[in-house]
Amino acid sequence: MNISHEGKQGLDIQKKIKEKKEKRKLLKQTEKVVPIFLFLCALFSVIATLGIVFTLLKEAITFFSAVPMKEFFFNNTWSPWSGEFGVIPLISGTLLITCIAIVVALPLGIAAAIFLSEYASDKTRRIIKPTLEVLAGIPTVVYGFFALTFITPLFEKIIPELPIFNALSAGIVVGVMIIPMIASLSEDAMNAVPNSLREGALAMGATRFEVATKVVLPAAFSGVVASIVLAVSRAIGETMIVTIAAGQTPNLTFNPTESIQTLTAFIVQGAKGDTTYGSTIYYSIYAVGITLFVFTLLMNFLSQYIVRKYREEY
Amino acid sequence: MLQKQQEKWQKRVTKRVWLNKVFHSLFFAATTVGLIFLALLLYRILTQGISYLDLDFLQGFPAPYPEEAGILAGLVGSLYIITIVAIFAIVIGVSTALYLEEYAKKNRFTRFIQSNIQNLAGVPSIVFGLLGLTLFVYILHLGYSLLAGGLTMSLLVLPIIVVASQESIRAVPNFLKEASYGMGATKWQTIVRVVLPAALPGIITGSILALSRAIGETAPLLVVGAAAAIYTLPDSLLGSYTAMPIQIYSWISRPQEEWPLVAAAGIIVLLVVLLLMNTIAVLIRNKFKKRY
Amino acid sequence: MSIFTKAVIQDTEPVQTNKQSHVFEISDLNLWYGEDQALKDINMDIAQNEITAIIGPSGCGKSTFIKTLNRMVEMIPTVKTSGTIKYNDRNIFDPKFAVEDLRTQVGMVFQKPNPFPKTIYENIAYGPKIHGIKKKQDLDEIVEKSLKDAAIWNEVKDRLHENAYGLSGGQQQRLCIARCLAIEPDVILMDEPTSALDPISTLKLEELVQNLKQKYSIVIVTHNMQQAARVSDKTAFFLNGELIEYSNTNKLFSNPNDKRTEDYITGRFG
Amino acid sequence: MSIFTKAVIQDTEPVQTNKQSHVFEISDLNLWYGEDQALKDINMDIAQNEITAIIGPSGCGKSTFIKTLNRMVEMIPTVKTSGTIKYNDRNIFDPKFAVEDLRTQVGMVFQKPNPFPKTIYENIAYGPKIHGIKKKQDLDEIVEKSLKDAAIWNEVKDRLHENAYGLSGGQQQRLCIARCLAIEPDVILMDEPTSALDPISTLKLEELVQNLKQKYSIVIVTHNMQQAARVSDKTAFFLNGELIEYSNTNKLFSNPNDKRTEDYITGRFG
Amino acid sequence: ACGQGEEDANTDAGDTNTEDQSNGDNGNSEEKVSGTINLAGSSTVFPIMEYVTYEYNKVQPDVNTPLESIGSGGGFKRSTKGEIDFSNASRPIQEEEIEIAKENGIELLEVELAYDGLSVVVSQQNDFLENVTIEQLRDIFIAERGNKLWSDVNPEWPKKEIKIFSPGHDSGTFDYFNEVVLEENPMREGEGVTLSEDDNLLVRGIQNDPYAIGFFGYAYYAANEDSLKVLGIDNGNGPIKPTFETIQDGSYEPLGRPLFTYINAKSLEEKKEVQNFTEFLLTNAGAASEHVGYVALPEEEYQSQLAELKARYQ
Ligand SMILES: Nc1ncnc2c1ncn2[C@@H]1O[C@H](COP(=O)(O)OP(=O)(O)OP(=O)(O)O)[C@@H](O)[C@H]1O
Ligand SMILES: Nc1ncnc2c1ncn2[C@@H]1O[C@H](COP(=O)(O)OP(=O)(O)OP(=O)(O)O)[C@@H](O)[C@H]1O
Ligand SMILES: [Mg+2]
Ligand SMILES: [Mg+2]
Ligand SMILES: O=P([O-])([O-])[O-]
Repeated sequence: MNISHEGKQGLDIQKKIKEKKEKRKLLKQTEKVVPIFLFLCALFSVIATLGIVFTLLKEAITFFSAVPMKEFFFNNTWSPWSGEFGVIPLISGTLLITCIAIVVALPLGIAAAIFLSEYASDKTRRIIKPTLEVLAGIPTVVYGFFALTFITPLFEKIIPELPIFNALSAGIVVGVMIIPMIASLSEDAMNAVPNSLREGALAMGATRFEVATKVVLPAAFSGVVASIVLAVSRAIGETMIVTIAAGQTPNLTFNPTESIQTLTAFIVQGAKGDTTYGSTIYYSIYAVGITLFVFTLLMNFLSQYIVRKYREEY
Repeated sequence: MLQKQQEKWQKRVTKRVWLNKVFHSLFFAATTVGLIFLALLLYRILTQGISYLDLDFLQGFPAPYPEEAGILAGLVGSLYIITIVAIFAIVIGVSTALYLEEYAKKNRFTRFIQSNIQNLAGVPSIVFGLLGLTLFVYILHLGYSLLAGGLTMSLLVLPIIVVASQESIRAVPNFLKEASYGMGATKWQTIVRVVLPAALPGIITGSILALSRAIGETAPLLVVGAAAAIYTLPDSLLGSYTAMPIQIYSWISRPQEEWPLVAAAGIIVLLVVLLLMNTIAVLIRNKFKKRY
Repeated sequence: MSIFTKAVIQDTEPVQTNKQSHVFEISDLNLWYGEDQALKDINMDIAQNEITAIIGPSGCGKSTFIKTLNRMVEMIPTVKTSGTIKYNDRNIFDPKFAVEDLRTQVGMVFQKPNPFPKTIYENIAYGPKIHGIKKKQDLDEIVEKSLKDAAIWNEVKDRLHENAYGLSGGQQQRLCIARCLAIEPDVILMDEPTSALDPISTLKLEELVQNLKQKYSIVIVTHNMQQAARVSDKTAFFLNGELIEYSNTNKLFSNPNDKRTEDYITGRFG
Repeated sequence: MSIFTKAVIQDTEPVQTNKQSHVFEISDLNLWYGEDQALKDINMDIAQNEITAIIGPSGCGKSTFIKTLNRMVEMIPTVKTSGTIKYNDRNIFDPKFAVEDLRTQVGMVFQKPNPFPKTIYENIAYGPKIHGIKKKQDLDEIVEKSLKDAAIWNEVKDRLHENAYGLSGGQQQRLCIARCLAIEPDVILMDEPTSALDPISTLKLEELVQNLKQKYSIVIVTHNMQQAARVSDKTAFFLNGELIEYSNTNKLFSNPNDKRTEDYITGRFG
Repeated sequence: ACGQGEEDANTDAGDTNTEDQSNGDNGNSEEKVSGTINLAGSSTVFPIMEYVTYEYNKVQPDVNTPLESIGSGGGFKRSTKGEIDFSNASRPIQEEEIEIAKENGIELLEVELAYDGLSVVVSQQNDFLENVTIEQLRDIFIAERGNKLWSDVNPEWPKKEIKIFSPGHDSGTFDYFNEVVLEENPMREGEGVTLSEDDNLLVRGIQNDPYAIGFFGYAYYAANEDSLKVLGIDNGNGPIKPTFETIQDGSYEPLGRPLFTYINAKSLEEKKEVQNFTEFLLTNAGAASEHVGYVALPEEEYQSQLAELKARYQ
């Protein structure tokens, strides 16, 4: 440094900095160590996923060496204590719940999204949207309680023979739980549709409804579909509501007034102590678990694929 | 022709405008369904639970009699759990986010980690329970302990924290980083002194939301063995424990008439805790509302 | 140093507003965004089958004014208006006059081309469809006619079922005009339709506007005075929400009445 | 119609670059963003204790150039450079020359004021702190001195512990300069430091820059030719990534060598 | 029905209590201990143990007594590996389980706690069942007989699906029922059958469903007398309902049975708190059993068992 700071009196800061610099090897070390530490943390999330896949696979493989895959996926009786491991009734139970939930949540969620994004004033939206999102934050054990002690007794007045554990109330409550997912994410997607498109349509004499259904919804399609797929995935994986309110009866049925058992509810039943570590039934939990995992993983891939592939460009 | 067409269209306008009105009402009605449900749920639980909710309930342990049952063990257990989650998941989650946003090159491996985290966020909680059961309870021999429960929950909420932190780190404007680098600051100095403070509100908000998820989750804890009947507070990390949702679940399970009321009282406590946490999150968000 | 010299001397007829038939008659129009007044006591008639240009510096209320004519301005919730606007002798603020109806007859083209993210065909068919025309044959006919009228048919006829976003900016803007023509409005409002376009597309579009005049009444907002001089029959000069001067284009550019108009067109501000 | 007449005739000394000592000596500098070349064969020396202005139309590479001087441009991962830049006879691209060191000696002020969301005091103390100065007394001294040098001390001395975002734009920009001065760099790079400011703040800042010249070498990018003419000793004119002309400011504005320079400073393009 | 019995038993217990205190000066009941005692197993025994641990905690607040209801089998799975100190059971330990325990170097000490009458129950809403014969139970429960409707078992009964709510296969109650009633013929599973270790879930499932049937320990019936109807069992000598008397005098057969807990010998010998709790348990088991609806053993039984256990550590 060949510049003299004649004009600068008092502290010569650059000189001070230089002095300090010598002593500050630690900083250099930090600079090298930190990225490694952070990388390891990031790696951890990968390990967590691999851990899930690994544990599920390991135990499931033990299971499949005792019970052939063919029987597991194609036999339609699930009576694990009698040695019949046909997962179809559990899958049908899961699908039944998911279907009921979607029948509830899809129209309500999309309608709410349209209302919020196309009709509501800013102020209304700012109040209603977070309130609706509260629904998503309520613990599922609370929903289960509500389904069992309120919804089912309510329906019993209409359908007198409705058993206390039934797919109907559980499915409906799961549906309500996923409304905010659909509504909120779809609303985000619709909100991202530029206003100029709305103006374009309105200026041609279109009504709000026509704008919503013929312009905004198609333009936000991929976001809306992705939100639905995510909601479906959530419904498939929902555990407590179905454990509490849908029963533990592995029926192969699509009758919503019957008691059924879902994949998740069986895992709870199995893992809670109904089975013994090391028994075939114990391993069957993991076979069921991996089935569930694959289902939801596919759903997630699907939603990511939809978002990537059909990303809207305006 | 033009004139005629215009007239025809004018007639249709009335119908279309009417249709619009009908759907406006329908959409509004649909929106309120969720709200009504919420109101109903809260009302039911409040009216059911309020009679059992008193100081004794807050100080009591689960008891064989409804009048003596209390939530203390669950409340304390849940607080212990989120403490473990806070220590474990927040450190790893924020670090992961920092790595992805600040250090990672945009290559395949990074994208792999990224999509991994996204997928992890979509894995049902019960599957995390299975992971915890094998990994923590059996392989690491932690048994049905507080630590096993806390670690399981940490894995469960990790993706939430990562994603929220990533978003708020990404939202730190580049010009702040430039200002810091421009003064000769190193990367880590810039991160510690500029990026993290600016991203902190978002990170805290995300973490609190993650913690509230950890407080409300039931299924994984059922699997990794939180006990239902326990009359002492956990004495160590390896001790047995219970959590609020587990207690609530065990009360829900009992068929005699009084127990749903006890369960409702427990739910009120759980919801109040959640409400408190969310209020804190909102307060933090408002307090640190971005000014740049 | 006027740059408008060429355009100015073509035509010398005097202002004829009184004798013509008008599509719009605007009286005492005031408009507020919340507390801020954006339009002040506008009185103005807009002639049929003519091109009326609106000029003025940024923020003077041009867009606000033109959007009031088809009531699009009401999309902003804080807007309040007073005064009357008569469209073919009907008050457009009359509650019995549905906005949808008004907008069917008063089309609009925006500053930034805004085709729907659909095929070219679907873009044009959108208007007729919402008005209940469903027959494929009718629609085909309308699509072809509109695209031809908008002078873009030749460029797109082989790719009608491709996405409209594949078109260039100028083509998109003409597509938007075609979309507007498909419902055969009486009036077309254009808010700086060329500001996002390159010079060549701009010229093409100006030509098109000139041709459309035969069938439609056109109101065009522009920040480009040369453009106003080139294409319009009448010009209105706005300043700070007031209508300062309104007369035949030639008159206004060659011999403005108002000092402020003169200052503006000679480039002294704006 | 030159608007620079006033500034131009004050001083008539010839270009003296060769005789002066230089803080930067730039030879054959090329820079690419991915495939796009943004700087082409730049050769240029920057004199000590002078103000060097960089002018040119938008996108010509001014910001790129100035950011290369303290290697901030490398924050964009696709950037590639060739050539050498010597800072006080050390090649800044030398791997042994830590960027942190370079940036400690070559400070930078940005287009948009970018104070940290901290108190005024903390903003100034940031630099010294990261370089290991921790003593409260030292820091206090530095803060006061820097704020005084940046001519903002009087305005903020009573609110040192309030958030910097409470300041006006012009104050924020001077705060950023003070922050830069706090580590007493040799050179200060400024990228359009007044473009976000009102005229009065701009004048204040120009004055400040003039004063800083005694202690610092300053490189200032500006799109405002009057500003370049007012404040700088030398001016470099960039066009499309090339250095077209570089000479004493008076010379460049009164008697440019290159036709393109002339076209630009007379407002024919840009 | 057993209210009087309860009072009698209480006085009994009271007497012994004083007795115990007088001769138990060397006993540890006053001394404060701390530590953790793990209890798990039978859901039938759960109410007794819940009551005892709860009361114990009032005396010894520093002893942690986590108690899990995972079925007798589940309890043995863990106790034979030495994971728990007390393994509750509603059936005696089996040979194989003793084998496993031996392999792991574990010794389990059997303690009899009470008598139970395994109760077969239907809903109060059921109007066609009061009593059943053992043969009818076999018709209902055995898979091979293939009866899915009530009318298949008895043409006079309604043409409705039989809904079975049974304890799971890890359950001692199931084992007992399986052995004594079904004679090891596989029970129905899958469609229409809910198996659960959680007796409360069984109660709930049966409560409001006139066509449901199930079985579990008497205590669960006693706690839900309002909504459940216990069936008289006809073993050829006319129907007998389980009551305090019929269980005590052994006339409720073949479904009367003892309830146990198995203590890990090593824990008992080495852990002060286990010794302390064992003494508390055996002094209060009678009262606890009667309190939750079972029949206490004669007081001497508790005393002699306690004496035997004490001998191991004194
Ligand atoms: N949504 C709005 N809310 C409040 N004020 C508005 C709104 N839109 C416009 N204004 C104000 O109304 C006045 C007129 O705006 P307008 O957009 O009509 O101007 P303009 O002449 O079209 O300008 P430009 O040439 O920039 O488009 C301006 O002062 C503007 O700030
Ligand atoms: N991050 C980047 N990636 C790719 N190209 C870039 C990037 N930044 C700038 N460029 C390109 O490099 C060229 C020079 O840009 P630069 O920002 O240096 O111009 P400038 O003279 O500062 O312009 P302005 O006056 O608008 O700030 C431009 O063509 C620009 O498009
Ligand atoms: Mg405008
Ligand atoms: Mg620039
Ligand atoms: O839970 P069980 O008593 O039936 O083993």
